[in-house]
Amino acid sequence: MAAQPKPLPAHQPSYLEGGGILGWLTTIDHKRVAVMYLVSALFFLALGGFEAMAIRVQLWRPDNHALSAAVYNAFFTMHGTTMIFLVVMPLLLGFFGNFLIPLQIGARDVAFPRLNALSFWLALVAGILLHLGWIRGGLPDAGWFGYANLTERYFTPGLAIDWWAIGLLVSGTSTVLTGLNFLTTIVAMRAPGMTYMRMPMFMWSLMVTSILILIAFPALTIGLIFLLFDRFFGTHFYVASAGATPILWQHLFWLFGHPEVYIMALPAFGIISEVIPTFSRKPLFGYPMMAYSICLIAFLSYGVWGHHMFATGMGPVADSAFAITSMLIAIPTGVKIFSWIATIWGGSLRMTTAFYFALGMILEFTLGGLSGIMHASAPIDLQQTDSYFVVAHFHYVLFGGVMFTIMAAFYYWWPKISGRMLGERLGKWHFWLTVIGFNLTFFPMHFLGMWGMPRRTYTYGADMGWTNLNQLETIGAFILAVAFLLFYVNIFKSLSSREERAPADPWDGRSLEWSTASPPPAYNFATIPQIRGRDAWWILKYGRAGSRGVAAYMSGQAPSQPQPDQPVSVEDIHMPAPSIFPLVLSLGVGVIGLGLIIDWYRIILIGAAVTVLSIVGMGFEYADFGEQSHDPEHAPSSGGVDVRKIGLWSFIGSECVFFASLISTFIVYKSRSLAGPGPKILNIPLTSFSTFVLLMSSLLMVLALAATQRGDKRWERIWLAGVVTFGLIFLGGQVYEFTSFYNEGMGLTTNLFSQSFFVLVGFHGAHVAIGVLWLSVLWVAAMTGKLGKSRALSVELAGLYWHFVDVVWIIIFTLVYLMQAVPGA
Amino acid sequence: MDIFGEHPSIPIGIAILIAIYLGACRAAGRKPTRRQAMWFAIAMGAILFTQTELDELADARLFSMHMLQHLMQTFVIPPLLLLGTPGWMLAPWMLSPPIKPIARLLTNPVVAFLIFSAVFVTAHFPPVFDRMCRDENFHIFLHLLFMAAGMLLWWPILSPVPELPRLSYPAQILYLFLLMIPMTAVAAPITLATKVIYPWYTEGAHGWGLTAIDDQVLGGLIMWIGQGTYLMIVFTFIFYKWSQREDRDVSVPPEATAPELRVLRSRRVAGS
Amino acid sequence: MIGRGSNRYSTAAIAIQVAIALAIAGCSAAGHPMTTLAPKSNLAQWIQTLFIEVTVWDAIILAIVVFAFILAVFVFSSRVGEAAPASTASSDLGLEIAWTLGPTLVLVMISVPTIRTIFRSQPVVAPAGALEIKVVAHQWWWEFDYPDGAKTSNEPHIPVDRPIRLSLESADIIHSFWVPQLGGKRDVVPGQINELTFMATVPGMYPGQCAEFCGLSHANMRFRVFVDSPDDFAKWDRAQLAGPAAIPAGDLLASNGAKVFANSPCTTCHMIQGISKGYIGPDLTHFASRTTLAAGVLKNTPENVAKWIGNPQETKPGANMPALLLPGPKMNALVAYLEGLK
Amino acid sequence: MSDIADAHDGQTHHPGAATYLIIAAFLVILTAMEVTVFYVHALHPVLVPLLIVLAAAKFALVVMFYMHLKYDQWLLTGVFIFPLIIATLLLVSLILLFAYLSNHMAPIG
Repeated sequence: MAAQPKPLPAHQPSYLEGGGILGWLTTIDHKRVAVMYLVSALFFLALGGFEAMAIRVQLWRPDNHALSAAVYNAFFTMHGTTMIFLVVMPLLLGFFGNFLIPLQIGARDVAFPRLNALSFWLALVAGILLHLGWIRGGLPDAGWFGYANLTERYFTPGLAIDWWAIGLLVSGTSTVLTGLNFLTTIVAMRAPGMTYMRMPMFMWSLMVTSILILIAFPALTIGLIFLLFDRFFGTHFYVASAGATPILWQHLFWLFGHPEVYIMALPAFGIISEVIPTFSRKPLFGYPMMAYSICLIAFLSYGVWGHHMFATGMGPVADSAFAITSMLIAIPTGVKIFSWIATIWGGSLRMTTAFYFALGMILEFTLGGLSGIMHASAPIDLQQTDSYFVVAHFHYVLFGGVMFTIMAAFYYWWPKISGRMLGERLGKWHFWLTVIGFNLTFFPMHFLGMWGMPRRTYTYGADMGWTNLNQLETIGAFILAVAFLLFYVNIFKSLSSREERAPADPWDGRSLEWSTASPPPAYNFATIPQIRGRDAWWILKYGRAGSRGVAAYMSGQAPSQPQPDQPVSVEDIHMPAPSIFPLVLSLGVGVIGLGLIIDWYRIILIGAAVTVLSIVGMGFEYADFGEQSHDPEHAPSSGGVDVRKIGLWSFIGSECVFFASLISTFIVYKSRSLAGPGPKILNIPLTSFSTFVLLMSSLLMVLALAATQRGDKRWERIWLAGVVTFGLIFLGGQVYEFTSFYNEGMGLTTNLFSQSFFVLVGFHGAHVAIGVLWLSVLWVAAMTGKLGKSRALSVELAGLYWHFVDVVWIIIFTLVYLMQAVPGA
Repeated sequence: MDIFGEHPSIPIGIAILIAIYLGACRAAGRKPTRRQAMWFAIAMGAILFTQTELDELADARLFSMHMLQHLMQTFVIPPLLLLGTPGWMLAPWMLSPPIKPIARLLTNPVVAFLIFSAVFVTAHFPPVFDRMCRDENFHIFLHLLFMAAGMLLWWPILSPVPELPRLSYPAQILYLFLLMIPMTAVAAPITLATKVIYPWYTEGAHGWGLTAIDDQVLGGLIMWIGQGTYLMIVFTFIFYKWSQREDRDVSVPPEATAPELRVLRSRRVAGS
Repeated sequence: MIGRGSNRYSTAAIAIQVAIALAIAGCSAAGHPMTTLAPKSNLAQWIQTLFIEVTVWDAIILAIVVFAFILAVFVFSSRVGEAAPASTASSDLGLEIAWTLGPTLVLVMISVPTIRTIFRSQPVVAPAGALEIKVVAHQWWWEFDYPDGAKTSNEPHIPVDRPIRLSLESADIIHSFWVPQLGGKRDVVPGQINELTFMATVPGMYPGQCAEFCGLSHANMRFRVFVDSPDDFAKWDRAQLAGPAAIPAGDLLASNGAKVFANSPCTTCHMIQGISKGYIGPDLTHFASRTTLAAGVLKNTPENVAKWIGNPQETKPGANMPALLLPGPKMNALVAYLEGLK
Repeated sequence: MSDIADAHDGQTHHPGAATYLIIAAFLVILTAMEVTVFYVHALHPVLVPLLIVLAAAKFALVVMFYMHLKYDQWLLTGVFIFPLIIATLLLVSLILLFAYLSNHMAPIG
């Protein structure tokens, strides 16, 4: 491209250098975004840890009043919420995922860098919203699971639950955007030659995790939307006296909640599968089965949400089905544990702190997994659920399994991230104190649970015999706190020390990130490597994986000497320009949330204006942005599918679950309407006409796309105008329909039928409205002649969205309108 | 086991199948591989077992065994037959001009999937199913139909004829995944029903001392969890083959000449 | 140095866990009235049996994993710099099939008794001769309604060796009924009737507690189940069916207390048969026959009753009962009256 | 921007207007059939399966032809089908779970 290739300068500035504070605020470099995730997560980790310590102090002795019931409830709620949404997920996905995906697959950045920055800022806004209760309205106090109908305004007045629900909505949006971004990146931007079977296992786990995110979070979103409707608009989605059932929330929540466990655990499995081979100097044992077990765990995780609900009375058949599926998960999990051990077996071990933590994880996680088998057996679960036994179980999984892994990952990748080593001596102290403190804190909980101590109780009686173990646990918690303190000290010391620069490849690593400098330059790789097998960097260093490489290593032969620098032009590396809009947009969203909660419409309007303006702003930045993903060096492994198309299809996939949750709610609730107009009110002739209109708009849409693709500007304008018009007619029909229902006495809150109908059809209508807006923008572009043949993809993307809205209507028309005569199920 | 007892059609049918198999070998002048012959033999054994032993239990008003029988007929026997039949045996007539377009259409994954789903769902519709229980000829017809539809279903996975190709491995997984929808649509309502759906099972004595409703739940579970587990095992095999193929596809260009390798190495040293 | 460190790790972890296990085995169930390990009903017994079965399988798996782990880390591996050649094995089909099939078989062994227990413990219809009791959970106390009209709160009595069928309903939000020695929990869900069926086998007092987080005073929603011999139960039942105990002639304090009660706001929420008709709070007709008050939080002594009436929020934050500010003599009279309601 | 066009031309062979019109005709006919089925009382016993089949057919037509899944890479199909399967299973299982639950509802009021 460039006429005169300028060779790279001898010193390549790392991604951390330059830019100043504004450079960080506007950055869209995946590595900088990752570091910002790290900073916020470490802050929230300290906060969540503080809450945990307060809980342990309160439980030191029976009938203690160090904390009031209200504060205790708020603390255990916020401890769970913080650790899951603001610490573990940001660390695993936002920090390690963001930093390592492009580096491990040999790419310059993620597929949608600005979206990535937006994800971070939204996550931060969510964290702030969740904690605004400190200032006004009190902290959320209904548990991280927020079971309805305790969360109804009648039982929990005040703002706390509003902060919680809106905070989680924003956090969920951010996570879904991340999932979309990661999935697209891993699927489409792998270096040439990196087939699926050659990806590092961490990439496998993140790819599958992203799919999990896309499918799991919509259920939570729907649950929260119902909750907010109940709290703000007086609907009764979870109110038993209106014929509804609070169990609906539990189903929606655990449909999200159980996959969520694997959203946290799978990346951890992936990381362990990176750390162990490196420090055993052996390839990962049973790679295909490891990848497969990740897929299987992910799939099964959708069939097991009911094991959180054995006590709710689902009936013996459902209990059995959920019990068996839950047990099945043990099989792929066992495969992983045995494969890790087999990887160590016969290895040449290097006992670093990272490896210590990985070894610790294997044992501690096994314990958590085994108690999990007990919970899978429904009758046993009935004794153990909501007791301290469960608290022990999931801390062994989430702390023993996931937190240990995060620590291993820190010691392993910190040199790459910061360019400095973490202290090994301090690290060993950190490790041993963690092991002792962790087991002392959580192992006795098994026994407390078996002795009947329930969870989430701020106090207990002296005659129950729980005192001694609780005191032991509190001591353990303090040891654990010291361990974390050492961890922070270690980070601080490593950052403040002037010496000890980390080499590019301190551990003799196996995957691509170790091939570039520590810390890497902003563009990651000067040249995108050609991948020849698993453990790409190992092969580059020692030749093909297997005996040759190890033989070379064992004979003391150093990796081949470096060759003279290949002239690579700086101009050939196109990095996307920074953007302020992700930050501004997130602020706008935050202000909307704030306004919603404190019920001040002017603030909502300001927030909405900022949000819309920054979306428009992002749109105008587009020209710069589009190029990035079409870097010729990125010859995508996916056969030339545009990343935006993959991204949109993933979004559509996610929307499937969104609408499925809405539709099932409608079907479950429609026949339980108590008073007022029921399904008979629906106007079939009108909606048949609407259906016809929408179908025809889809036809016009494909015709418009065909016109754009052949460069026919005249028909492009006409067809696009037609689509917009038909869309507007459809919306008009809906407005007419809603108005006439309202006049016939069916308002939003009239009965279960009306509220689930209005929410379902209303959300579809909102999708149509967004589609109409999107297409109008395209139409304006077409009128001004800016929508040429080269931009056919823009039309195609809008078309895909539009057709999806159409197929959703096909389903709604059948299930909601035509099947009205049929009772639920 | 009295093979020639009630249903002489079964041994006769098996004998005819074997005769055709051997005849085709002779006509082509080729022998199936040892492995193919083994699969074919197992398939014959499976048919015999399904149509005699299981059938007797199913006739004793054991719904669960009837479901097991259907699973065998759709999920076990057809793949075995496809594995046991060499491509050269089928290719001549399947690719002959009048049949080829039909074969192409029927073995198209979408068409095959739809046909199988339609047959399977319709057959478990209460009126149809109940008639099957009462009308022996209709019963035989439906069981043959199951096996035929099963052959179509498994064709895109195990096709022995390259001209009517298999799906790619990931697409195979997706294809079988999709199968869970019609299977669940049939199995779940049966399992979770609180009443006996098919009247035939309430009339007359019930085998094994099960109550009709327990038997129905068991049958539903066999179909639901049984097929799920079975498909899971099949996924494992497909995934394993996929991973092996991707492993084999490695072509190692001479390393010394790869320019990006040199660059990478220099990068690494520059950074350290 | 490094090698020793790892040695220390496994010994430390195992030693701690073994030590705790031994220490805990030392304490018997006696000191733990809410233990799940001392079943006193058929339901709890079934669960206990299943639990032991699964625990044994778990222990076997754990032993295998730990054994393999120790061999891999300490025996069949070398350290960096040592001369032993590193293995490069990266797959072994036989091994992989083995560790897939092994756990599968174990799971089959677990799932069969699991499913049998699920169906056995959730009979569709009540067993013959069962005593059917309606349980209503409130924020934060329990109401028990017997088929013969007897009514009590927080301290139900049931006969031994007779099937009990509880039908659980909620007055407000989701709670969970749990008496560990009598069996697993069952959620109490508004708008839904859940059942719990069991048969107590040993007479005694078994404490229970709400096990689903239900707001501010979730921790203070306790109760006690008394399993009586059939005779004792019949006696208790008869006493509950009778009206309030008459005030002994000449007990001025108590009869003053009765007047205080009748004129107090207590009557709007609490029922004393023949005297007040409130139904929002617990029925007080036989208040003194109960051993505890405030849903099992306080012992039923005159001081505690006074303390409770004077400031319920101190004992049970968020309780719906307002504080009743009475001058000392009136309070004493009220307490004396209530403590006479045997 | 030119590389977008290149990539685009290289990857898709979308059908022409004729195909789109035929599909549209099918869609209209299927919709008409749905509405007809709804108004024919004799068909009401089989209304649910019939409507589901018809809706599924429409769904498949739009997705395969208008959204080009039939012509695009299988990757896109995978990205869409897997969530779709999960969504369907979710719908079915929720309906069944609540059908059981509705037998255990307390009388409202």
